[in-house]
Amino acid sequence: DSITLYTSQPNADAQKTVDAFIAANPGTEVEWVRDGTTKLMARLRAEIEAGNPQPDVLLIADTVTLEGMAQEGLLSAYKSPEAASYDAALHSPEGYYYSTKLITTGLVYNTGVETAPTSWGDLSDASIKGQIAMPSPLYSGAALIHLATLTGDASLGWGYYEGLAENDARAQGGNGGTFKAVASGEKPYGMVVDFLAIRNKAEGSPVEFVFPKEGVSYVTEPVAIMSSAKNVEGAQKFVDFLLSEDGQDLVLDMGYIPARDGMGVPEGFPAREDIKLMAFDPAEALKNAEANKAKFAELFGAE
Amino acid sequence: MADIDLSSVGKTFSGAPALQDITTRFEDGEFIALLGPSGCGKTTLLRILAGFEAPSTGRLRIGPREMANAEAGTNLPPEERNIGFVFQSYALWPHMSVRRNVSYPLEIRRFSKAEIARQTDAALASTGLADYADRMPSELSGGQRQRVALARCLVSDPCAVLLDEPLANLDVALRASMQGVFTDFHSRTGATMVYVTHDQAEAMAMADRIAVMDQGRIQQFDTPQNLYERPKNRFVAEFVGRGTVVPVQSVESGGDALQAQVLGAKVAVQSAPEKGPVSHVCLRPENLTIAETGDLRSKVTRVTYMGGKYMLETVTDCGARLFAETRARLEVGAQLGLTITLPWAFSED
Amino acid sequence: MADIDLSSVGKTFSGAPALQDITTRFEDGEFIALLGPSGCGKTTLLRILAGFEAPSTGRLRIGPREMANAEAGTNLPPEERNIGFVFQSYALWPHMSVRRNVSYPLEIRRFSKAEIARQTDAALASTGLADYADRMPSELSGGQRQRVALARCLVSDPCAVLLDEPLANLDVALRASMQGVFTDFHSRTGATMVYVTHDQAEAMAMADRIAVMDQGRIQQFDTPQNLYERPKNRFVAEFVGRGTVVPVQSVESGGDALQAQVLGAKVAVQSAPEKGPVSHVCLRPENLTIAETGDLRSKVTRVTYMGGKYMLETVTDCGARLFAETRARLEVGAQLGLTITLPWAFSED
Amino acid sequence: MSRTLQNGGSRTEARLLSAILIVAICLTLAPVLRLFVEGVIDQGSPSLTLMREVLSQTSTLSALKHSLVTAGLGTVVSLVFGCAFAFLVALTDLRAKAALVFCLMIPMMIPPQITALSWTQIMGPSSVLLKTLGIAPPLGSPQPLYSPQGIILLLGIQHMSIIFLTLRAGLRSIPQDVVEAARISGAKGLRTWWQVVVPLTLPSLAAGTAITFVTALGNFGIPAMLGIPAGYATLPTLVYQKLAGMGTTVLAEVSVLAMLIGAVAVSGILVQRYFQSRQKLHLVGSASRPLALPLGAARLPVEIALWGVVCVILVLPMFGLLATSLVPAYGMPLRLDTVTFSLWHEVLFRQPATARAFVNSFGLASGAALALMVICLPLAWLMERRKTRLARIFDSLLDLPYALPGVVLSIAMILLLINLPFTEATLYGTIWIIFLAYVARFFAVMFRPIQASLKQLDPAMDEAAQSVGASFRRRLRDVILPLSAPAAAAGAILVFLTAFNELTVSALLWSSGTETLGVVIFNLDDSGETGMASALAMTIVFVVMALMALIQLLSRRFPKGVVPWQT
Ligand SMILES: Nc1ncnc2c1ncn2[C@@H]1O[C@H](COP(=O)(O)OP(=O)(O)OP(=O)(O)O)[C@@H](O)[C@H]1O
Ligand SMILES: Nc1ncnc2c1ncn2[C@@H]1O[C@H](COP(=O)(O)OP(=O)(O)OP(=O)(O)O)[C@@H](O)[C@H]1O
Ligand SMILES: [Mg+2]
Ligand SMILES: [Mg+2]
Repeated sequence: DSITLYTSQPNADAQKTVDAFIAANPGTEVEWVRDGTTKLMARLRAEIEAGNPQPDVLLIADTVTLEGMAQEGLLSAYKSPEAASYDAALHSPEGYYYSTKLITTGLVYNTGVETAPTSWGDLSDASIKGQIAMPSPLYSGAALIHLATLTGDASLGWGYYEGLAENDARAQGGNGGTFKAVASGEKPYGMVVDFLAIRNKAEGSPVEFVFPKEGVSYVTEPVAIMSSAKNVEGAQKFVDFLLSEDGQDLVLDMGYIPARDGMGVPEGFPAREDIKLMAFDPAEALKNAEANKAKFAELFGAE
Repeated sequence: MADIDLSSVGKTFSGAPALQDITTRFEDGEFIALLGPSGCGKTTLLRILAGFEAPSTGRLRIGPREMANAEAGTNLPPEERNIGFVFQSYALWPHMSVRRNVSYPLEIRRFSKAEIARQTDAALASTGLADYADRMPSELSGGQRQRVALARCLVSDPCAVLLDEPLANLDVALRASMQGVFTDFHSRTGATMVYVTHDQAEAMAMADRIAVMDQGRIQQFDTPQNLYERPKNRFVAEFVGRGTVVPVQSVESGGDALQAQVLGAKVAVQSAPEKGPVSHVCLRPENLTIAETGDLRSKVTRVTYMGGKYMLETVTDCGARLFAETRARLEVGAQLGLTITLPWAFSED
Repeated sequence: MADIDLSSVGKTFSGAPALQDITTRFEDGEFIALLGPSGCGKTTLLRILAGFEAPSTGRLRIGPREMANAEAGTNLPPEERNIGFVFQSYALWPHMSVRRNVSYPLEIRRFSKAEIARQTDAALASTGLADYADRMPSELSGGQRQRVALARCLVSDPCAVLLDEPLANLDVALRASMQGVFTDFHSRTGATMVYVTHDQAEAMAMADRIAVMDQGRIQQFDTPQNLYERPKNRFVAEFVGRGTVVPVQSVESGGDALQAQVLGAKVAVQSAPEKGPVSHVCLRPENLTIAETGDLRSKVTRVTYMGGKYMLETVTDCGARLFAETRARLEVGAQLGLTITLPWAFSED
Repeated sequence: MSRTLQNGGSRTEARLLSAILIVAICLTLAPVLRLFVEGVIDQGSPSLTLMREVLSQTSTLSALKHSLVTAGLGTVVSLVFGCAFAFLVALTDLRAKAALVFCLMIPMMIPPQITALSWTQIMGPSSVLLKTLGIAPPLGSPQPLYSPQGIILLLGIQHMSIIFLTLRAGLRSIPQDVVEAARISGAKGLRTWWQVVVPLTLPSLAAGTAITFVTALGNFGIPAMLGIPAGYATLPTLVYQKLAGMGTTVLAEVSVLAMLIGAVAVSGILVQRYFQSRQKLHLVGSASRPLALPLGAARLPVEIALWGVVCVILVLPMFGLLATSLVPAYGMPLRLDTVTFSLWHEVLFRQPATARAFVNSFGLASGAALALMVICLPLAWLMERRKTRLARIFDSLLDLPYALPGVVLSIAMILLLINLPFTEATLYGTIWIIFLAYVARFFAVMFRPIQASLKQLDPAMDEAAQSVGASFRRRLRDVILPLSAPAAAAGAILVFLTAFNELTVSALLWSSGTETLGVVIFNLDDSGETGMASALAMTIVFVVMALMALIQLLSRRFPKGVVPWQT
């Protein structure tokens, strides 16, 4: 009895998750493949195209992608008993996918700078012109969600991005690149996912992470079951495990904010109540994805 | 059995004909020389015989097998023809030592180690290369390379051997000894030999028959004596030996020889009676004797030392250029009398 | 001014000497031929003259300049020597057409376009290559390639020209016309010419002086006549012409010639008086007359057709191998009488 | 004499050619064809709407332009450096050639994204090196490499070893006397080079240039690291951008873009072939000595100049890499008290995937090199002798799998091989799918140098062997292989080195247990372990160094000219 899992969790985290699942469900083996979301999706697309998708369960970066797959009928709906402990915004109403953690995107800066930013708006300040880096929504799903969230916010909107463009903000590839640019001091200000900055800071990198006062955008590393799953029962067990308290403890352990209500936060994070999440609708985001990208490309002169 | 039969073989290189309508037959075991000016198609003919080149027209048969047929588009590959080849450019394998170059054909034939060593040593010795066995081709002189190519060809046991100017870079003494090697090889294996050379003396000394080629055609295919003494046309007469061809007038038959007017003098000429009326004669140094009383007055224009004798280039009063030989040294400008004795006459159209 | 002065020049290839202690002088404007068996070092000598190879010992001077000095380790690069070279291997540039191959030296000398075209056309015409000007070297026959190499060398205006077997692949007629081209070139430019050939007739016909080499040394350096008629030692006597060297007994001086016992017969011999006592004579075909009355009885062992005449290889009763020429065809095994007339005698140590 | 046999040769040869050709086509072109189908079939019926749409987007056109510019100019940079080094190493009496050649091959040993990384590390404000030297630019100053120029420079450096290796093989075959003939005609210095030496090496030079161009065209790592931050997309990064999108037509769009890259590559190859069509340089097989030029008094200055270049363009980034691997966290300066080997220890001895990846990559790289040599040598020779229609078509298309971005090729491999026809079996998830992908991808890298050297081979070499009765197999083994060995070795080295740390192809094809080194390095870097990634990259360099030492020990057993650092 075995299930196949495609995940974009970092290697060590994926290993921990699988080990814990097996410990909790003896007798179910897990074959797993770990890679970046883009590559996993490319692989999966090719497999689907060839008519032989491999995974039973997906545990990957964002809800928008899964929303798209659900609309194509590639996912199977499952009402997990654990869903009750989750905010309704964190899973699809039909049960196609469930968020497992909160990865927020906030502000980061190199400790070598003079003034620390506190809000998104601070990045439009002309005094730091040319010193800002951020992930590009053209290359990163998380960044696209970030873009959708911020432009959907009434007080920020596209006007905010226009300001950034004016301030010569550079859209780096992904979060890794952005972080490096900030840590190396090449672009001392940036927007980046929380754990990257907080963990590296703990290890000695010269950076500081800020939860801006307007709130943060977030992605949720949702889990979903393929409609082509060969081992549906095993897959459901896996989903239940991830959503269970044990599974969420694991998330906490790895240094992320669990999605389940009533869990703690990892070290270095403010209390969960103090983290303000901005509103986000995956279906809307999916619908606007192409338009958002096009507009972004136009603003930032991405050729 | 390796008689070679060519029927209307031709070859064109990107439009230009290199060989035209060659129909001939080389008998089994014959020693044939190909003689002809540079670029007349000798190498091309050999390459077709060997199978490196497919003829554009015609058919080739060696022994009982049809080797190439332009109509049918067939061409047996060289490695299945069992023919030896000495390349004009040597074509030694630069990555093999001299010994390995020579022994390679034997390796292919799966001889035993000892046998290979014996035959290789023999071939190296007969070409005077024993001391150079372990050198690489790039460390040899031109003549030494040529000898390696020879040794490589002669070491195996082909049914026919094609040699493309195999002695061009060797000195007289070595040529003579190599000619001996060929003759030995020929009598030992009985292989048909086709030998391209530009050296007429060599061709005449060794060949049973000589094919004189020009512009892709065989002009005359005959024994050395016939070729020299009874040339069929003007080209052969001029190309073989130092012949000057002049027209004849008022030919009369008198006795067993013809009488004709040559450069104003009446002389007896020889000819092939069956070939009909003659129009020209070929004057070689042997046909000319220097005599004070000679009818033909002519002036020496160039004197060349030939080792023990001099070649005189003379011009007669009527402008013909004649070659004569003498032992005495004459000066340029001297006036001579020449007598013509029994030249060969033929008809030229 | 391009007289060439060599003093104790030597060259060793990885231990083996290819050239030893060459000390000699080629005068300005002379036409020198190098003659010698395969591998004797002719090409090596030319390469040292041209500067491709630095001598291992000795010094080389051309005109007023010292070109190479083994002690000082200096060697002027070839491009600064203004010397023409014809390679034994042709060394055509495979990426250039025939015309470009020939015109390239002129391009380097920055002639005008028109001038280049004119001179190139002239060189191509004189070597009979006008029709092949636009071909690539790989589309030529062996002899045609050789002529391209010649044309390329003669087109420019060097002070010395080194030719390494430039006519080896050409037929008699073409050789003769090429020899004419050389002679013209020589008299036009007055360049010193050093000419390697294995063809003695060619060497004698063209050269002012001939250097006969063996095993990396110059054996004799003399005019063609002297070389042929007055060889200095056994090697030269045997190498040049078809000479047989036999020992002489009881030499007496009688009148202006010496009298000596040769193969049992008493004959008059010539020699260089200043060279001291003689020990051997050289017998060439010209020294032998076939006569029924001849003192020397000998038997024909091989008859070779030479075009108009036959070369007889005969063995005398005392076992000496002699070469004689005749017009009549004799059979192998025939008994002959031979008379010896005035052979050349020398002392061999 | 020197003509190709058009209709001569045996029928067995013709049959052999067809057989090998079919195998080669299946290996290389089948995946490409499968991918192509994806682009022109929309919901089961052929349709060109998508293609038209993708091709008319401005982003496509500008990426095409950028690709042409960076690949083209990058090739020029490679040419300049590669040629200079090849000429000097192959023909002159430089000292310490082995070390020099080794340094030249370093760029091939480091995955492009790591190269880019190390360069950005030494050039940027956080450069460990610059910080250590105290000359780091102030915070916020722009990274000069994030620009088209940066991409061009790094592409050029990354690929100069291709030019170097292929050209060196060609230079070895120039006979001395041909150059001597030019010198005696009075041609001096550069003129001899330009008018004689360069044209004579044209086949190898052209082959090297073509491979370099195609490699640069399909390179993802460098434009991704340097171009994306600068908003400068090339075709491969555009492909990646499409893949990161969330739509349903992703594969089809990617397929169209891949075809566009393929078309550019093929036109490059055709242009090269057009210019070379009249060339017949039968130099290999000449018994003349190979060219050798003593540098004389110029030797020391030349050596200093070469080592200077090597230092600046190779050793410095290597140093950056090393420095990064020796500090505990990214961004810390390298000082005596910060040096630690913990990252090395962790990556080499604690992570089980590393050892597995070494075994896998070594096996894949050497296996692919060997398999390709076995296929390419006879195929190239047969194609040179018999120019059939099919062979000519294949000749112009065989670069396709190499030109496509690796991700795209691996998608094609998945599409093709996930369901083996007529069986239940699948290669997907096994190491064989990676192997087949490598064979497809690196076919051109092995084939082109061999083809170039066979073009230069004097046909008389083969004919001489034919005339003594040697069969095709024997001739291949005894004559053709040894004579083209330098080129074949160059091809094998290139394949081995590129495959050894290849990333983009295996990225989608690996699974647990079949990781390759490239994948491991990427995953480390991707999960923020830049230090460990650097340590692993350095280890690769050391391993290759050890391999080269081994080759040096065995060098006497190889045919002449095989070992690139010997003349
Ligand atoms: N690179 C080399 N390495 C070793 N030996 C060599 C090298 N080149 C020539 N030799 C040897 O030096 C000797 C002289 O060679 P050279 O080429 O000068 O002869 P050659 O007189 O031109 O002969 P040929 O008439 O055959 O061309 C030969 O015995 C040859 O084997
Ligand atoms: N590949 C080719 N392409 C075009 N023409 C060629 C080619 N090979 C030979 N030829 C031409 O064909 C003719 C015959 O060439 P071939 O080599 O047979 O001459 P050959 O009699 O051997 O001359 P040589 O005595 O000079 O070697 C020549 O005029 C030559 O230029
Ligand atoms: Mg020929
Ligand atoms: Mg020589």
